[in-house]
Amino acid sequence: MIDVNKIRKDFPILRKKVNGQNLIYFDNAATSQKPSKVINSISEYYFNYNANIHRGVHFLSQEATDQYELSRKKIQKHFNISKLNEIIFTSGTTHGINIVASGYSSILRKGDEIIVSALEHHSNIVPWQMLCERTGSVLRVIPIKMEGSLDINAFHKILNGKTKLVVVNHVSNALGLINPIKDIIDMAHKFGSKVLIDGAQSAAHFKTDIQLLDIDFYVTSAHKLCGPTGVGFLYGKELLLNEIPPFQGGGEMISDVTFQKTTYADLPHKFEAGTPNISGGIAFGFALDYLNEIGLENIANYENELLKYCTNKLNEIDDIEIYGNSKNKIAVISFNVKGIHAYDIGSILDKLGIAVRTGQHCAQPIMDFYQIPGTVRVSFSFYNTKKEIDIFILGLEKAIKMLR
Amino acid sequence: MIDVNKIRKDFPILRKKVNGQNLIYFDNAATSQKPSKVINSISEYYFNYNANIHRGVHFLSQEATDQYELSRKKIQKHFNISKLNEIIFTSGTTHGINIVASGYSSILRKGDEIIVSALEHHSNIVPWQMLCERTGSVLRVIPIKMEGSLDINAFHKILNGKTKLVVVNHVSNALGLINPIKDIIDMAHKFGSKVLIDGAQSAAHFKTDIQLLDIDFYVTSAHKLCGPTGVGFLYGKELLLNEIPPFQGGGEMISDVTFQKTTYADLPHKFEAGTPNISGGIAFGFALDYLNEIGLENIANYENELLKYCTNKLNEIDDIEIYGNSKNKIAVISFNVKGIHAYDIGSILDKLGIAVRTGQHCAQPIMDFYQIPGTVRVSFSFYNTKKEIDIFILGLEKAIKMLR
Amino acid sequence: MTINELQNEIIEEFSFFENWMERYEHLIELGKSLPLIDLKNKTDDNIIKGCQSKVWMFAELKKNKLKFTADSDAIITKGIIALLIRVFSNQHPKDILDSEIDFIDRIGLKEHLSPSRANGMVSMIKQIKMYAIAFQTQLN
Amino acid sequence: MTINELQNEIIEEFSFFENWMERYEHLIELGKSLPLIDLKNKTDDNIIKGCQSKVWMFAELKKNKLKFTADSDAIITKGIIALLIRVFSNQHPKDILDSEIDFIDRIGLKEHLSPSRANGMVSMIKQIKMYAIAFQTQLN
Ligand SMILES: Cc1ncc(COP(=O)(O)O)c(C=O)c1O
Ligand SMILES: Cc1ncc(COP(=O)(O)O)c(C=O)c1O
Repeated sequence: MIDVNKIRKDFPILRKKVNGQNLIYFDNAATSQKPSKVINSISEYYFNYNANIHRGVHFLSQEATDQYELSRKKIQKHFNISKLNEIIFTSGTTHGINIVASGYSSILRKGDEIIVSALEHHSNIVPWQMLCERTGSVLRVIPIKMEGSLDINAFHKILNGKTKLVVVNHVSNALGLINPIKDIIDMAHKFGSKVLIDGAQSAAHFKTDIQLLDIDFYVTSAHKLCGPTGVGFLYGKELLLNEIPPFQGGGEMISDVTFQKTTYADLPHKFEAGTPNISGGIAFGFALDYLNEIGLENIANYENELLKYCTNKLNEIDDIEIYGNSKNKIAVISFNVKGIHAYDIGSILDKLGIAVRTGQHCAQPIMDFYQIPGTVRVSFSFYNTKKEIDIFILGLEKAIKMLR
Repeated sequence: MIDVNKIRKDFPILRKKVNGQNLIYFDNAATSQKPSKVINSISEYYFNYNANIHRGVHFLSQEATDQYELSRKKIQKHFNISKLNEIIFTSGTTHGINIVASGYSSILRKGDEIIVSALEHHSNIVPWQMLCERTGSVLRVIPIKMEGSLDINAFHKILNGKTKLVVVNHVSNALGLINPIKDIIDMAHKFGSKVLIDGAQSAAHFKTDIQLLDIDFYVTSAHKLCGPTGVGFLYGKELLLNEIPPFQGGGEMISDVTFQKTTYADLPHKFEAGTPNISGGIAFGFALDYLNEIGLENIANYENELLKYCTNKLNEIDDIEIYGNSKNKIAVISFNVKGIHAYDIGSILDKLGIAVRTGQHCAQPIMDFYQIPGTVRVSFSFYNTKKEIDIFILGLEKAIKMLR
Repeated sequence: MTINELQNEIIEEFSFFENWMERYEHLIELGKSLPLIDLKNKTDDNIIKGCQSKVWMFAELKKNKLKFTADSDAIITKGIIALLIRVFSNQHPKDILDSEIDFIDRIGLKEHLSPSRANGMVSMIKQIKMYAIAFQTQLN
Repeated sequence: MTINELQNEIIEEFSFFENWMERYEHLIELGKSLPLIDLKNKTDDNIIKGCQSKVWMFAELKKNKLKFTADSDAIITKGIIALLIRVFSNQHPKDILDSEIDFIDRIGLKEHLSPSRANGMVSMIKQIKMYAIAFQTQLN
């Protein structure tokens, strides 16, 4: 179980005052806060062993390289990845998706199909639209049902022999729903299609076993899971990564350069052009350590309690509409109050020190589906408390009163 | 003038012991060390106002956005850039070059020409080779003269009406030579060609006035100039940036997304897909502040003294060959000792606590030109001292004795 | 009244409030009493891009002065609009272009100037000045 | 001698050195006395990729045992090669595959195992094992 008071000590920012009030941070789906351990690992790197990696024969470069590569190993272990060279450090989820989308330019033919869900973040829509434009492939969309979950029957119908790629998030950032990716993967594989899973919203909340699920491509960002900004990773099966061309040219990613001919380096370097976010990569490993110390099962259980608690309280308020109702949900609640704009509620809550997100959450198709301009989204982490939820509910009631 | 003892206090890593010896860090061209102020600005961000930027209505998001955008303003001022939206945050020089190289796919036609210098870093060669392969354009090379400087006469000869882009670094990382970019730009503009300047090696050592030089595209990395890893910027003239398509799809870079049609956001967001390296962007601004406090002229003068001092000392040693002799040089010395492999020298120096770089320095064409497998490269920063150079020279002599 | 006099009037008006709640309550009141925009001007063409809430803004020239009408789907945004219209409407385009706006910060609403608000207020002021430029050219 | 015995011999040999300088001097001596590789085997095909210094390595099977010859343009690398050849040459492919190499760390040369050395030694050991796999298959 989780000792939340003890955990909160690891996050000094939670003691901050905002607009004269105690900060209540319910915007975890946008980015999580970071424990001191992770923050200090960054300073530690710069104060003690900052150097450029991979090519230096000197001590600092060795130490930095060893630590950076250690993070790759931690990722391998955490996500149960078969080979180290299947892990590509990226600058984040968006970058990872773009590596694959760009690479598939050389694989897709006119008339091939890509299936994307209607629940995706823009980062997992736009690159595929761009890919379709380049290649003449067709983008097909898995629709959602009124309660927000994917219409799996419809998915079965659009899946066919021309489908080359299915892309879907493990958890939707706008609604928090967990998608049945195991079913989706198995079904897609039957048709010979590959599957890319966007793990940006899931990795902080439960463990993903990449081999067990037989995922072809996987992406996530460190900043959503207690790690720093500007770093993430792309996983791809070795065979598949070998099939696609590099995304960027540069140092590190080549084995031989002449003006006549350049040959690319082996995985993972082929996709890691240029000096990477070294401090970020190292701190990413520390973030995984931290999550594992607490235990992702404990985190899931605790966050689920918060979810239930808050959902019940919200349902007691008049005119609240919650979008995305399902048992398979992480601790995210997206809602509106009838007749009041989400932006207004967010603004008043902010004055009360409560950070929530308002708007489309980079998922305009979902908003279009519900025909709403946006929602108020509260998203919890394991360092949040029921007491904070109580204060949020009071604040929300106050906001409603002011805005009516 | 520079008070180097005072300055060294800003860099705690310089007090480190390596292999039992005081660290002497002469690998600044690979990456610079960071002053406490910069390192602390990162912790400060995470401890005090970490949040995702640009879309949040809450206080933390506002504070983070304001600070991040303040960095953009600092870059604008430092490099004398006309408009804020001409500055694109990148993950580094390599990323910036790739944005332009990828974008030019839609501009170049078969038979168009790109001119690149023989002095370039792989990051400024490979993306153009990839571009030429995609478009059928032709890559032409400005050769170098025996002493390492560009053959400007030869440049005049290959420049012609088909030249669409000239790409050249301001300073070569392998040799440290400063290229006559003003002449190159003026000449290229006469033929209607655009020019991309790779400022990775120059920005830490002298000031660059982008408007004065009339640069079309400029790229650099923060980690080379006392800033953090994983961040840099691309400058492009507004008109030119508007002409090229976005490099990556994702959040932030769109204004409207439906499955039918997506419209891209205005500059700079069009090129800034996904959650950026927020802490890195902010710390980049602090790094510029720090450099400006010391003053880039002071830095250049002092480093030039170190360069002269070390060059003279090296010339006293038998069988030393220095590559790249020119008055227009930053404080970088690339050399070999006859009959001894650079790697061997680097290994022994490392044991003495002295960090130098050995190898090809991601500039294989230069090594091919000199028909050498690599060089030993020492590169100085304003926190290095003559005393360190003395110790290095003693170490080098010791290494030579051991290795002969 | 001149733009500056109007700014000062607003600053004085807000100086009586003791805390953010009173300020916001007033802002909401202003939003509620914002005159309706003519429906025929509430078109997609008149939407200001980059705001989290939708903002429609329309301008027309009457007796050499600019008249603004606007609307939003968010009430706080409407309050902000009401303030901007009070300051800028019925002014000569040239005066609008020459004006320096500082009242927002001084009445304790500076959070609305942050780029993280997706530029709501900044975009509105920009749009107002664009209208002024357009009509100014027309006048010359 | 078995691979393990050879490793132990090297560890003992290096244990007499008091500091890195003596170790490196010894390594350099070993490098200098490395038997020449047959010129016809010093081909581009036999270059091991990913090392900062060039490394050529050739293997042949003699009486069911693997015989390695190698060279490098860097003397310290040659010293490392000399050690590796001493341990691995004249061993049965199966024994090479089964072996666990730990002497490098234990003689104070662990910096050569870091990936930042562009994998020099790691690549060499990998290559040796690749040869062993290839010839092992041939033997079966
Ligand atoms: C001249 C030059 N260009 C480009 C680069 C690549 O920079 P980065 O690795 O930060 O992307 C470097 C860095 O070594 C460089 O020295
Ligand atoms: C589901 C989902 N996919 C992709 C992204 C993009 O991640 P990043 O901005 O870190 O690249 C996000 C982040 O908001 C997300 O929630």
